[in-house]
Amino acid sequence: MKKFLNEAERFVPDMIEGILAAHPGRLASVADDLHCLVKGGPKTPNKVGIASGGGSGHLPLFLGYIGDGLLDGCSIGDVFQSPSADQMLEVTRAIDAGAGVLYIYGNYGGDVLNFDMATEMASMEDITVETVLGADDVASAPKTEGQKRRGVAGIFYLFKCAGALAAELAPLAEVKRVAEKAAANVRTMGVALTPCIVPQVGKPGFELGEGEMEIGMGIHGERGIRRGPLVTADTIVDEMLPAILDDLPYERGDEVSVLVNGLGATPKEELYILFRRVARELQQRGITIFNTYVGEFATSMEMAGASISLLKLDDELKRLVSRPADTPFFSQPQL
Amino acid sequence: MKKFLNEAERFVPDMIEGILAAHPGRLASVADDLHCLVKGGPKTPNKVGIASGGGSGHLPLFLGYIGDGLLDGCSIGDVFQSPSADQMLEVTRAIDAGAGVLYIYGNYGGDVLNFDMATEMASMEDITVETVLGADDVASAPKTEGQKRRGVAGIFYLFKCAGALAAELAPLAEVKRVAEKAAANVRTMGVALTPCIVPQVGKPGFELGEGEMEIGMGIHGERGIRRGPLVTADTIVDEMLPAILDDLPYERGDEVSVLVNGLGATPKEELYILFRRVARELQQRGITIFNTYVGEFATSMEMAGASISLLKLDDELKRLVSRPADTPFFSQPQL
Amino acid sequence: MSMDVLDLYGAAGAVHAVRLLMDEHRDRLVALDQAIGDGDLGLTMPKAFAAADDYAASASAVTPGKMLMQAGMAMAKAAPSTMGTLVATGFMRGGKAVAEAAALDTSGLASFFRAFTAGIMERGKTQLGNKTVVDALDPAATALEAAAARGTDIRTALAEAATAAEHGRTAARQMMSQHGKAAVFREQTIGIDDPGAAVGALILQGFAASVQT
Amino acid sequence: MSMDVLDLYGAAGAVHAVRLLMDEHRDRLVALDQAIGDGDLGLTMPKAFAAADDYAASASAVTPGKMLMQAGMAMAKAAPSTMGTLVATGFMRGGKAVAEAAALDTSGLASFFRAFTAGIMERGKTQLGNKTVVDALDPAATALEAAAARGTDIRTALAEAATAAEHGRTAARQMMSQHGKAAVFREQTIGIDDPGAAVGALILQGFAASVQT
Ligand SMILES: Nc1ncnc2c1ncn2[C@@H]1O[C@H](COP(=O)(O)OP(=O)(O)O)[C@@H](O)[C@H]1O
Ligand SMILES: Nc1ncnc2c1ncn2[C@@H]1O[C@H](COP(=O)(O)OP(=O)(O)O)[C@@H](O)[C@H]1O
Ligand SMILES: [Mg+2]
Ligand SMILES: [Mg+2]
Ligand SMILES: [Mg+2]
Ligand SMILES: [Mg+2]
Repeated sequence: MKKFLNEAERFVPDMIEGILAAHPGRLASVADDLHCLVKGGPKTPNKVGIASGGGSGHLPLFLGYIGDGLLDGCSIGDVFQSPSADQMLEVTRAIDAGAGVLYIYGNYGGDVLNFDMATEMASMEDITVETVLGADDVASAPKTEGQKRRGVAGIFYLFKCAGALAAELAPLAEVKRVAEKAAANVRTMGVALTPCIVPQVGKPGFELGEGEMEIGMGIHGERGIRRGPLVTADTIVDEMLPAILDDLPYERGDEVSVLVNGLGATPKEELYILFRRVARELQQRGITIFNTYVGEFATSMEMAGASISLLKLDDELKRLVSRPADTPFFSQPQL
Repeated sequence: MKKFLNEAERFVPDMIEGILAAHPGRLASVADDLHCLVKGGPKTPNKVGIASGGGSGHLPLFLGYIGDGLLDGCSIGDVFQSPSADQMLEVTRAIDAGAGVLYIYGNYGGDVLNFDMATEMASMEDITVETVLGADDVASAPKTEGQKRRGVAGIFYLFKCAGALAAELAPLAEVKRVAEKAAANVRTMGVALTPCIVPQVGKPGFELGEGEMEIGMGIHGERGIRRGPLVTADTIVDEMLPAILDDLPYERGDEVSVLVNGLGATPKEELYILFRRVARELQQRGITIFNTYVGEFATSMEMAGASISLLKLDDELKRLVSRPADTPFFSQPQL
Repeated sequence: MSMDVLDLYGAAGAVHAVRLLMDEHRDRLVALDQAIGDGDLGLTMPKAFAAADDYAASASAVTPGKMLMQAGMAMAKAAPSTMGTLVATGFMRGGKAVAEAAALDTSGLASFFRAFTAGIMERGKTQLGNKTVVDALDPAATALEAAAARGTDIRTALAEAATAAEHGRTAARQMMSQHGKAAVFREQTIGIDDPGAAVGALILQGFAASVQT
Repeated sequence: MSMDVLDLYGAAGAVHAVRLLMDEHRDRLVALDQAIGDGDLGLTMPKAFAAADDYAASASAVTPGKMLMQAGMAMAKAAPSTMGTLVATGFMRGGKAVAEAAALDTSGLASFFRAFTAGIMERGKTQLGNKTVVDALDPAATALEAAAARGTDIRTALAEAATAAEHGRTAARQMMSQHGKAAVFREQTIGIDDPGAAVGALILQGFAASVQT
């Protein structure tokens, strides 16, 4: 395990302390708990608060999206572990500005349990909470069992669209509606080349042979749909992209935003090599690319691999994707 | 070699094609050469053009910094190889808007030869070219042989300061002066945990044992100052930071900008764990942090490792660091 | 203290009795959970019930229901694992259902455990027969409802409920796991104990033990 | 064509002669460069001189100096390696120094090779004695200057210069590399041929050969 860390037990708190130290004023922890993070500065009255959260080890997920035009707060668990309902509640309290709170998080059992629990606890305090789940990973369950699908990098688009609308002081129902619309229109598929190591475990959660890849693997190493020899970048895209396109389906004449996400160790050079093929294939199929994000948006620490997400746009989503956003980990001017 | 690529020979062109496809209008290649890249759109009359360049494999170096408030053009070689003087000349021609061109690049033999050659060729065409070298790596040569030092991640600050001033239409001599001032005030030190693989070579350029690290290693794997067992993040910072601080030296009362750079495979979590210690140590020494960048600014493909850079600020550099910038790889609002 | 009802003090005693059982069965729960999961149950349940017990011992709540509800909040905070959250939900929902009662008779306990079980089913999005804690809890709630209909005292009723939970636990052995870490083993889980069902049985055992004199 | 001067056509012939030598010595240059570097010299030098020769063969320049200067630009474009850029610089600087001369006599050739050598020293930021191409070129330039002072014809002068370059090349064997990839081997380079010096000797050998009839 070659990591920069002190004790394995201190991986998460040391990381969060580092983040707070690097971005003073922009992020703050609440309830004296490093796992409860909110945007710095005063709340905007009547703005819907947007909270996310989940296990650590996925930066910039989740707390990296706290900032202007995206999230208001996050609760952060240990590596790959849900934070507690109590921590979610603390964040909920801290970000509620009278207009209610929207939870947007990935569809994982532990997270769902705890966020539901936090919703119940918040309702006891008369805070209205709504929930939209990210469940964009087409490899994680068949389309007929969409409610079983895991949330991966495509959740960025839920944050982006809901965050942009919330910044305009839209009411909770509207913010929830666009988050649901983004969720309904985004699909992702990933491929892993190497495992990663949870610091407290100290060894990889699974093995991938020297020349092997696994298509469809989840961001915690969940089993994918096919393991096989590593093939060329173009061939990989040619396997992944149709699975995404057929699922929604995305069709000739559609306009999309594309996100090519690195899982951690994969350099940007390679992400762009993958994107090159994505762009060509989409063009051939008559699908227009409105804009493209290439980089690390949802990682698994030092896992090598990538995912491709498409968001099908209508005028409303296009406008929201285009709005500026600014956090310590992500900054975008008006497109 | 676990990389997303097609043929090794196509690594660089495929990557550049991907980048151009992902950011249409923002970047363009000139002279029908993918290795010659400039900012999209019309030139700003009388703006000093800023060019950089060097080998591929260091994204976002170099071409990732082409955009508003940073660079106007870059020539890009094969992986870890200098582009040709001719390619530099093409970029120089394309970005000259009548106010001359400033070359800012890292101090590597091949790059120096070719940029000097390009300067000579440009002067034959009556384009005034000035040069400022990035040579911030304190591990690469003793202070007394500063002209031998290699340029690493700290070169970002040269781009940032010169780019911000050029955007204000300052004359070439002024833009050069602030680039030199930034160069004089920045120091970097790196540490590597794993090697990386040049695609056309197909195997690592050097070996690092399972529990080993190398402090001071260069971004092409150049020998560092000490190889030894991997120690804790805090201990690593405690070795690297004093070497940086003593070199300038940075002293009580100084104000700095800090850049913690990932070499490629190292996740952001770990970079923040390193930064946490940097922040504490600087505070203890009475050195104030004005702002902090944490992320990938100068990489070596999938090398695991990190570097720490400090820029000592005066009012002028602080103002220039704070100015907005926007490229496909780096975006910052006014600080 | 009458054994005809569980008052505030009695409810705190029940929580304490469950805590003692969880401590006692720590290694067994680790082993059960290791067989088809990650083994954390032996750590999270003692932690959860320690928090509930510490809260109950110092509770300023005015009814047993409100105390049990707050004890659930304390558990949720202390042990945010799957089972920690589910059991916490059970206490919160159960306590809320009987929040106004000054003391719990058999019918009050039936309401408590029915809401407890229903809360877990809702939170866990699960049904009977999926090899979970619910398969131990549901028979216990049913037994308490039957006992209440018969007008049985709480001591006998809780003893019957504990037996029903234990039967539920053993019946669950033949089921196939559908949720959580165990679900990936599917058929291989048939014939193996469900660790969550064991926790369910221990909860009832603790309540029953607390009213024996 | 007179052998007393190198006119445009003669200069093109000289470049062509060097090209043939580089092709002929390809494997030797690979081997020499592999010993203390990366072995690319056997690929880059034929490539560089092919580009120069192709340019020279079709040159529209009016003087040999201007042609040699442009040939240098063509080399730089074709072979952006260390040596490619250095030799290209040599041709550009040398050509520029004699740009106005309609033809090069011994003194013109001396000026050409002096500027050629000085240009490389400036570009490479190096001195005599650092085991580089310069250690072959400088003695050749000096020999041409001496020959010019004596009023020697270009055929004899270039033959003497080629011999001087060859002596320089062998003398460089005892030096220690200070630049580029070889520099990391330091002491270990003593006693080993410098591949760049071999290139320098071949350039002079080609020029000399081109004026022998
Ligand atoms: N969705 C669910 N609904 C009800 N009970 C569940 C559910 N998922 C898991 N369980 C119960 O939780 C037990 C495992 O608890 P725990 O060890 O805390 O979970 P994990 O370690 O997998 O997060 C299982 O034995 C089962 O009884
Ligand atoms: N700074 C320098 N100045 C002059 N000559 C140099 C310099 N650096 C290297 N050389 C010459 O270049 C030769 C190596 O050329 P080449 O193989 O193209 O370099 P590399 O492969 O190291 O980039 C050396 O043998 C030496 O003669
Ligand atoms: Mg990374
Ligand atoms: Mg990376
Ligand atoms: Mg478990
Ligand atoms: Mg070489």
